Amino acid sequence: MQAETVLDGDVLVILRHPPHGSSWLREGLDAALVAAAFGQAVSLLFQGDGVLALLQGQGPGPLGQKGTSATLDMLAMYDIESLFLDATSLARLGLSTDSLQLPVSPLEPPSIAALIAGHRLVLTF
Amino acid sequence: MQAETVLDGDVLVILRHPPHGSSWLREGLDAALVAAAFGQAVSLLFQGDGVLALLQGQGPGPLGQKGTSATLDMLAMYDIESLFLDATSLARLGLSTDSLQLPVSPLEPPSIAALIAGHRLVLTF
Amino acid sequence: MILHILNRSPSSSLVYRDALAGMGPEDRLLLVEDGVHGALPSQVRHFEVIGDRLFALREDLVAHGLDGHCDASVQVVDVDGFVALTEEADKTVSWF
Amino acid sequence: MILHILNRSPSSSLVYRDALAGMGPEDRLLLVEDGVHGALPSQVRHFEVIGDRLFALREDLVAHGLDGHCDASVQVVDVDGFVALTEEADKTVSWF
Amino acid sequence: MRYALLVQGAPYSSQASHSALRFAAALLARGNRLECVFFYHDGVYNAARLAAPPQDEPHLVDAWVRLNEEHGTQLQVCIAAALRRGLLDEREASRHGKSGHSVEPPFELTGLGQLIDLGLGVDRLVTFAP
Amino acid sequence: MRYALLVQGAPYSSQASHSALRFAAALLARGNRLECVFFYHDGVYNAARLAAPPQDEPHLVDAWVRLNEEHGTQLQVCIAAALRRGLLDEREASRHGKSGHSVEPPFELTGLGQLIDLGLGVDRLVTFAP
Repeated sequence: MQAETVLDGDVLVILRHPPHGSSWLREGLDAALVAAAFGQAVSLLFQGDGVLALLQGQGPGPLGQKGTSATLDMLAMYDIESLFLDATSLARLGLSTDSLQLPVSPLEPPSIAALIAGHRLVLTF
Repeated sequence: MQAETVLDGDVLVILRHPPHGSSWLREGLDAALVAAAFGQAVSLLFQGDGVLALLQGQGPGPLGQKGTSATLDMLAMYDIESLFLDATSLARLGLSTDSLQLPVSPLEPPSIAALIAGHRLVLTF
Repeated sequence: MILHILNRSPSSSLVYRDALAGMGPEDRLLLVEDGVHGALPSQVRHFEVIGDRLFALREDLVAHGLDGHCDASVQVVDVDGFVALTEEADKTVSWF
Repeated sequence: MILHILNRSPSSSLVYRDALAGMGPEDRLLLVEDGVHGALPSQVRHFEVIGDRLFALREDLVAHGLDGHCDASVQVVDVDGFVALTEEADKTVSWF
Repeated sequence: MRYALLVQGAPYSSQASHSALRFAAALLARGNRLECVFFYHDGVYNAARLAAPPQDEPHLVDAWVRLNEEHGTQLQVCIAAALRRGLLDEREASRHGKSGHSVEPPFELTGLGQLIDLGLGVDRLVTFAP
Repeated sequence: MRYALLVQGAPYSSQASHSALRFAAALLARGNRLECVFFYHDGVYNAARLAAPPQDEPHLVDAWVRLNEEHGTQLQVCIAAALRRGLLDEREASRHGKSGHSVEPPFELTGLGQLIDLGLGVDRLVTFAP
């Protein structure tokens, strides 16, 4: 974690679900994009199996539908640059940040609590 | 487990969800009742948090809706008398068969597999 | 203080780990719906790091027949108390 | 032989324990949808009791970007192979 | 205090709607105000106007409507989540060339931006999920 | 072999419908027959005739209808689960005094007994749940 990591903002969206199996991830990302489009400072926290949303090399769904990988690439365009993940979740899955498609700051529990405390609105998906 | 426990039949309904939080338990019990009404030999297996469906003294839901406790009392009327539970699930919750509203045979894993193998149709809820 | 609300039991879902990771030292955790199974003596050990900041909703305990099975370390509140907890909190976070 | 189908990962749900309890010595377990996370090297230990009777659906592995992350002990089948497994089985049981 | 609720669970399938309605009654009884209930994810199914539950079960759609009539609580449904799931008001139905509609007032189809506005505008937002 | 599928997940919210359609195509390609898809629990939402997904997403209702047209697969919806959730065909809508309907052929509202008949009658029943 970089020393200068900023843990506050307006809206924090916590993404706990992986792509494809449910629409939670996509609907959570939609909420984040809309909040950013409305001019709010938005942060994302990937937690639990949600960290798998960040894996490189994801493909389309069973009926050819797009995954969320392309949406993640759009985050910078919406000025969503505060991207965090729960380091414990990633470690439990035996993965490292090297296999992720975006630069995301790993956080330990005290910082996760600070992140949640530092945002006016917290939405979990 | 009684020595004479019969582990086969036509339809086995596995109930893995507790009452109230979702409609899985109720919809699973409905499937069991319908199968019995159609003359099939029906068995029930309570597993995971589904064993909590058997607890004595359950109340109505948040808006006064009936729970599933009354439905359990109707099972005998439908000739559903092969009632089993996963003994490991019950033990994990720290409960014993004394706190249950119905006599149900506890099964260990080899018998659970035999129960599943012994039914033509297995539905999980 | 933030009120965290959990509706899944540690006996079936691991989401409680993420909820605990998100809790600050003053935060409170309320068990509701199927989450009240976490108040069973066999399950409360999963929440021991938060000590006496663990609550459970009485109406859901009663609905599940768990009224008499609840661990003594859990603070039981009714739905009026649930609202009071949200009034006292700066905000709420739901885990599911 | 019965084909058991699991669509939840042991990293978030404990339903895999019930599925394993229901498996006979010849039964097979197929991981599908989010369940394919169970094929990660960090997760397969949860399934070690069933040895080489663990399968995972290729299309879902690919969709999740897990194609190169799958443990060597897991037999990967495509959806045609999924159908073949159901043809060979006496019946199927889905766990979720 | 001014509250809003976010409901993400389908009625009947999950307890989310029941819990939210119980919470709504309790917060009103304590003298708070409930500005709005926002329906997202499978929560949008709460707006299905044709719901016909058995008579001995709570009628959730009616319970939401009563909340609107008695307390002025707005019932806002995320339009993107609703269209995918077949929940269209008259306007959307005609825009999509479909005959008939499945959502009617006081439920309003609205953008997700409303959820963000609400979440930042009220004193407390409480989420009820499946 | 003769197959039937049991779909218990809502479209768009869960992968169940997508997985079931993919499996259906694969079993047919292997020369099997798909007698019926039975929709129960939140799976009944697959029958919502007004579903209007974005154009770049699969249209699940249409995909089910095609399965019926091209392979004669019956699309049966549990009537008790459907009524609670606001899914009524013309007959049920008029029986319940509602104007409009949300389910139309080839989807048929039917009793849960059909699921049991199917499960015992076909060679393989495969469940796709959320």
